[in-house]
Amino acid sequence: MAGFDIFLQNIANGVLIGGVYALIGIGLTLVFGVMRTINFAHGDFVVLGMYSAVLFNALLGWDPYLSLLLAMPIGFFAGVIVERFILSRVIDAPPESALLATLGISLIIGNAILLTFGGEPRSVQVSYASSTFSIAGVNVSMVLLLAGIATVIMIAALYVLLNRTEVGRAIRGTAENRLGAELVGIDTRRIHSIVFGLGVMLAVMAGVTLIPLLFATPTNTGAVFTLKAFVVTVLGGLGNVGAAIAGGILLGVVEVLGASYFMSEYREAYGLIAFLLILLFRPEGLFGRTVKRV
Amino acid sequence: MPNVLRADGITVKFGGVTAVNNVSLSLGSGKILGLIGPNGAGKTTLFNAVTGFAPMHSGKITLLDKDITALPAFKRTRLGFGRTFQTERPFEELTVLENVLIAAFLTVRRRSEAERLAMSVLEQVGLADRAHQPALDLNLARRRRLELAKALAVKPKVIFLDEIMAGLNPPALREMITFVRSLSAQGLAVLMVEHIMEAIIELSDHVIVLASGEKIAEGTPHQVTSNERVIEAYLGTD
Amino acid sequence: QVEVGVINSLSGNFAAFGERYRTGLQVALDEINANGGIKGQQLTLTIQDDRSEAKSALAEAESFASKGVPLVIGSYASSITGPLAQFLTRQKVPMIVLGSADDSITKPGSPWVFRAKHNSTIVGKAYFDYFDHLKNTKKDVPLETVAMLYGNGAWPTSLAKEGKRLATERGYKVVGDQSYDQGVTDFRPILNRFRGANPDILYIVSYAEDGVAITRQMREVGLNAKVIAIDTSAALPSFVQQVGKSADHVATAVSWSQDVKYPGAQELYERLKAKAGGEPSFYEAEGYLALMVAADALRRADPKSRDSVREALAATDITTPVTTVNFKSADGFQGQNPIRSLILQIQDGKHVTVFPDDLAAKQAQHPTPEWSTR
Amino acid sequence: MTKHLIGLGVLLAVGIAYPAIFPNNLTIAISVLLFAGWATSLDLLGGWNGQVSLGHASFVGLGAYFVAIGQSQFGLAPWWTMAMAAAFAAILGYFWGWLTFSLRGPYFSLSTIAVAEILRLIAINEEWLSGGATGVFIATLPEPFGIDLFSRTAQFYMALAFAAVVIATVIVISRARFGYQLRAVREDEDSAMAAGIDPTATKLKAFMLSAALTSIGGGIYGIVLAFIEPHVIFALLLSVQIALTAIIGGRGTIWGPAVGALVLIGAGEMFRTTFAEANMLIYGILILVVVLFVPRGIVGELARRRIRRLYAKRAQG
Amino acid sequence: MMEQAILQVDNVDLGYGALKVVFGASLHVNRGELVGLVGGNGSGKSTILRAISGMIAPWSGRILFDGEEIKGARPHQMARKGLAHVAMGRQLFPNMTVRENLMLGAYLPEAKAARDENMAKVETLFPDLIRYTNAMAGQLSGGQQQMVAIARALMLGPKMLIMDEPSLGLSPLFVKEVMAAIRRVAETGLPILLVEQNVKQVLAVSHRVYVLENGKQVLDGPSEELQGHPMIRKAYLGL
Ligand SMILES: Nc1ncnc2c1ncn2[C@@H]1O[C@H](COP(=O)(O)OP(=O)(O)OP(=O)(O)O)[C@@H](O)[C@H]1O
Ligand SMILES: Nc1ncnc2c1ncn2[C@@H]1O[C@H](COP(=O)(O)OP(=O)(O)OP(=O)(O)O)[C@@H](O)[C@H]1O
Ligand SMILES: [Mg+2]
Ligand SMILES: [Mg+2]
Repeated sequence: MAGFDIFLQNIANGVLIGGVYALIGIGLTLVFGVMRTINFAHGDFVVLGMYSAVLFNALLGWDPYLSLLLAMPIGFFAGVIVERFILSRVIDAPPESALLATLGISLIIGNAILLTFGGEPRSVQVSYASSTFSIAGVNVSMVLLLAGIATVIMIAALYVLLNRTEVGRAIRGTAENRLGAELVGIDTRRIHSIVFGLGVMLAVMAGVTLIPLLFATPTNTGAVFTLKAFVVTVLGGLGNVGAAIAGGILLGVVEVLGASYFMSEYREAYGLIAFLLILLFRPEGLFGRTVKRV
Repeated sequence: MPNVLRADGITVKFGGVTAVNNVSLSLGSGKILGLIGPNGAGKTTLFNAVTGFAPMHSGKITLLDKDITALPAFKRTRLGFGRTFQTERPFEELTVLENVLIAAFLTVRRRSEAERLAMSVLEQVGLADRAHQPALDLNLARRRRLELAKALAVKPKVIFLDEIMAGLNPPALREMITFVRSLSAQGLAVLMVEHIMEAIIELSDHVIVLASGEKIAEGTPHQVTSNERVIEAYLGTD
Repeated sequence: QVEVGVINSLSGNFAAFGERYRTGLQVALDEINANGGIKGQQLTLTIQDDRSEAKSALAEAESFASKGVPLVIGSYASSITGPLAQFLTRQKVPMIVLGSADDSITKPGSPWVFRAKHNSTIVGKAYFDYFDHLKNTKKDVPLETVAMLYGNGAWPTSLAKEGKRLATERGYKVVGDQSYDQGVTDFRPILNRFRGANPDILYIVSYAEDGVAITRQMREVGLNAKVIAIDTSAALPSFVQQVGKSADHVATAVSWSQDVKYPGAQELYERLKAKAGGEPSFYEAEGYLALMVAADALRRADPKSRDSVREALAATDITTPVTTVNFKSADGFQGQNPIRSLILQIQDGKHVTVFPDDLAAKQAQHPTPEWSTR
Repeated sequence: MTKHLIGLGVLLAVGIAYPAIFPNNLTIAISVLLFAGWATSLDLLGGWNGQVSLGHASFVGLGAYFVAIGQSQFGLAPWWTMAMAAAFAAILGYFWGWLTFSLRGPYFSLSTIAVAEILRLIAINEEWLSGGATGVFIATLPEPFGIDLFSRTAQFYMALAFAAVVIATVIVISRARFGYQLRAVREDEDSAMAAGIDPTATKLKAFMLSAALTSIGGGIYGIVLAFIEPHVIFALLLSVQIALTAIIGGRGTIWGPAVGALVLIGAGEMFRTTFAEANMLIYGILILVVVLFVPRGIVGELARRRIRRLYAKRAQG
Repeated sequence: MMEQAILQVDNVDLGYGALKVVFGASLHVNRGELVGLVGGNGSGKSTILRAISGMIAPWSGRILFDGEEIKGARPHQMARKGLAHVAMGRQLFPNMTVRENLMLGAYLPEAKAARDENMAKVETLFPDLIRYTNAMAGQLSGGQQQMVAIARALMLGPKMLIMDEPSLGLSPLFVKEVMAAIRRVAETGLPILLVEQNVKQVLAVSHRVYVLENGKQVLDGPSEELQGHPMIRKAYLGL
């Protein structure tokens, strides 16, 4: 392959893997944007999604994409329950408390999975796991493309939800000013539950979608996903759901180009450096906006 | 008498909006300058620009003949500015005394002395009996006085008061007016934004009227309150 | 009653291995006690979790040391086993390494630390012996260039280092040398780079779980090589399950396998399988091995005297279904058993021992066909 | 103030007697003391100054590496290398802070994760600098006054001294001008500026001090482990554990982080030996229980209740 | 009188933490009535409003809204029952435009049905709003924000309005306009409970006034009567 073809291939890979990152990140963006909680358990919910796909595959022989039908609603309700019984109780405490709570949740999820499934890495073998097709000389991985499509659909759906629906407006209002939202008649507790439910649902969905591509282990993978999600979220702008996709793609391309043309051992650092640069020059993220007044 | 503070041609823009347009002012020690104008006229923005809390587009600020235009806010404080915020901003998790102590530490290093200074300022504003109460629990009038105490404890030469009288009931208002007068009597230069005309008229030596970021009138309280444009834009007719 | 202390990772990041080691230890324990224990006394095991953290392992080691156990077995990760070895040496408590394979544990080593299982020098040599062997058996298939891909953990790094040393020593050309950090496993950039270099041999040392993604993506980007070796990950039974047909032809080094031509290996496999309730691997065997070595030494020593236990360990000379054990000091190592590593190849979805010749169950299938033809 | 000094006296008295009473439980006590010291150092920045760092393992690692490499490569005694580590940590803290202090709240915390992860990768990949991924041993140590620094008793006293020094530092600072500047910046940066405080300078000083103190504890930890691997010593997990300790105990309180260390490490050890595989699960539940019932941390909640009670009495009476 | 009261506060004690700040306050607002609540700073006026809109729960006593006791109702439930609260601190959505703020004011279904109608009303009451309808609420000056807050409350199409110092920080001209607007709103029959420092204005627009001192109710009666009350004249009108 000529240099330029390889370059194109790398860009394509970066964009595709960026779609994966975006998928991992959007739930976190949403939760952070509305609840101002750094959800350290986000990656563990992704892992939980992966295990749910493993479980459905083992018990019912389902393809991961089929198990989305069950896993997403379950994820939503799990999120609602966690919010109701844990996070809603620390909402008025200092912000560190919520961080602590999510750390606790993270430990509980990881170790509950460990006790149920054991520590072996798990994955779901699908026939299309390594299949590719090529467009204009560029190889495209089937699973990555599927994940990318899922990302675009989810983000579009969320965008519509947030900007075109009543609930969406209520969510944004709650994010901006909780008391103000209550005063206009928004049940902000319910909104928080819904938002966290959506966040977990998105995490679970990311996990299910990614299982043909990756693998899950109970305790290590969660932190890796959480970290990626943070980076994506900040790159795009906290709370800006549409920007998660830009953040994800930026991260993917930066990492892939860095690993392809530079030192591959620093791959994880390239994204973090981009993350720091963005934070320094645009603290509100690439597409974020905030109003600050003295 | 020499001017303590001079601000020349202050212009502040937010995006495309000019919030303050080419406003100048000067102030001598022991004098009170009143700043009035409709809501959104740019009074707070002008305060912020002069005290260093909002970036200025153009203009020049001198304090005691020293050009401070390029200095950050905290350095201006060290050189002699004290300010309050329109929405009070106490250090909520600390006690009233500690709030003032922080400001007092600017001029004295020893804790015992700083504490003495802070207490004396609290006496002055009438909060001494609340010294050990968490600042969070104060009511509006007391929060205002705390805000004032913090501004005074840095031993300023110029003090900026942004609507410290809004929301006070008449007795509290009277006390505040007397208090501000005593400040200027001590030689402080006072710059105050107020919508309460009673206070402006009673206290100000000179009044500047802003509207839409422009200076539309200035003069003695009597002059500006009888100014047609001011009445139309700001005071209204009874 | 003789009590042996075990420090094992049952929770935290290394729990997957801890579970397997525990199975092996228990199979050995049953066997030992069924055969009369230690000089007629029951052997008991106290297995304590170290949460995959050095500080907990050290706290436990202190408590074992003060309790007077004759020896301690532990642990998996080198970041835990290293400090443990240092501490137990200073406390003069004999220690048998459970899982850690890092050279640094027994090199320079200490008179108190013993390892019956392999290390990176042994494993690296096994791989290159295997490559040499393939080169010699099929002269028409040139094997000249190697590309290396490895995680940045202690084990992958040291095995890669050993590989690089051996490659130059034996006349292979290293055409790719890339390490990676644990992340969302996307190896495409590296694999694409390798594709440009067109290596004959892929020498891959992954974190336990990454081999699955590497193999799938290798197929996806069409990276072909005549020999593909993936350390650790490919040895796990789950590897075959998750990679499917693409797993075939992949080679991996282990300390033990069920079809190795050692007496009792097959029977040990059955017992491990029964205890584990699933497909066992060499990890279980290593757990078994550690305790068998301990029991042998305890039988020959006075369990009340750690000095005598240490001496007995140093004089170990036994044959087990896992390997023969004989702690030599050679090549700068101390207390290291010169175990023979085996090379397994996955053939039709099964792990088969293919090297060394005298222990092999079958011939290696060589060369690995291109992805497009399978 | 006197109350806290008495507390410090009690800590020292109990500490000095401890090895004689529990000679076989020193490792765990060392962990408690080190975590107490680290969490207290972190809290100087996180609790008192409002900048929660999730990257403090970097400084632990720095201290451990200075001691290990100084000893094994250059034969430098640990007290020299610890001093060097503290100085270097302060410098690193300066640049780190300079880079990230324009960020507020959660953005700052996230940025610390990023910087710490980059440092971890450097420690792993730059073999010439750190010995690389396979780690470094401390094989020998000098014996000042004939004290064997490898003995747990000696290490215990080092850890005790470390914790005591850090806590004493915080006690002094809490009453001093600097302590109030820290809190002012935490509460409201604009309001702090209006009081003549330079928020960036204040945060930088806090970061440098916090980093330097943490790295000294890191040096002791290096000696305790005698073998360090970059993956573990620079791990996000360790950073999170340190922050967790401070928050559970009560951020911005003098004794909170130390109490947090005692509770978390004590409970962790108890769960580990009693619940086997489920211990981390139970540990997670414990964290949730603390969050739900004492959201401001153990000492934080006690302090708050006391202030409220006092004040309510005064107002009513 | 009892049946027609839309709001009735019966002998409530209120406080924060362990601190009691309101002692046995009682008041009521009849339909179509504009009632003022005045008192010194810190006397507990805002606290009473908070209790009415469900932000805090009474320690004892009860509050009835529209004939129903509001035990444990939260602010959004009170909004749903038709109570609009213009709170202290304005509580706007700072990163949304003024227009979006107003739209959210009409979040509840009934309010949405009448949204355009209410919007037109608001625009006639506050013609200035139109000028900055596309500005972010957080960028407005203090006074501008206050207007948006009142406008947003009206967008709810409430059965009753409670206001906490709506004139706070407004320019004199605007204080007059807002007071006039409040009077006009009241004339439409909407009951209003108005907390204000500006006692003169309150007495001028309201039907009845309650006076609170240090958490205790000290005086109440029709506005015309209180106008001449010596205590009011002394403490609140500064005469
Ligand atoms: N950070 C900002 N971004 C954009 N616009 C701003 C910002 N700060 C102020 N403005 C605009 O500048 C103008 C002047 O505001 P300012 O707060 O100075 O008014 P003010 O005279 O103090 O009014 P008030 O009496 O109501 O407090 C307003 O139109 C406001 O919207
Ligand atoms: N969140 C709170 N926590 C503790 N105490 C509070 C709180 N809010 C108010 N208080 C106290 O309750 C008392 C009554 O306050 P409130 O705000 O109801 O008074 P107000 O009559 O509205 O006064 P103002 O004219 O100042 O607005 C005051 O002493 C105040 O300090
Ligand atoms: Mg203003
Ligand atoms: Mg009030």
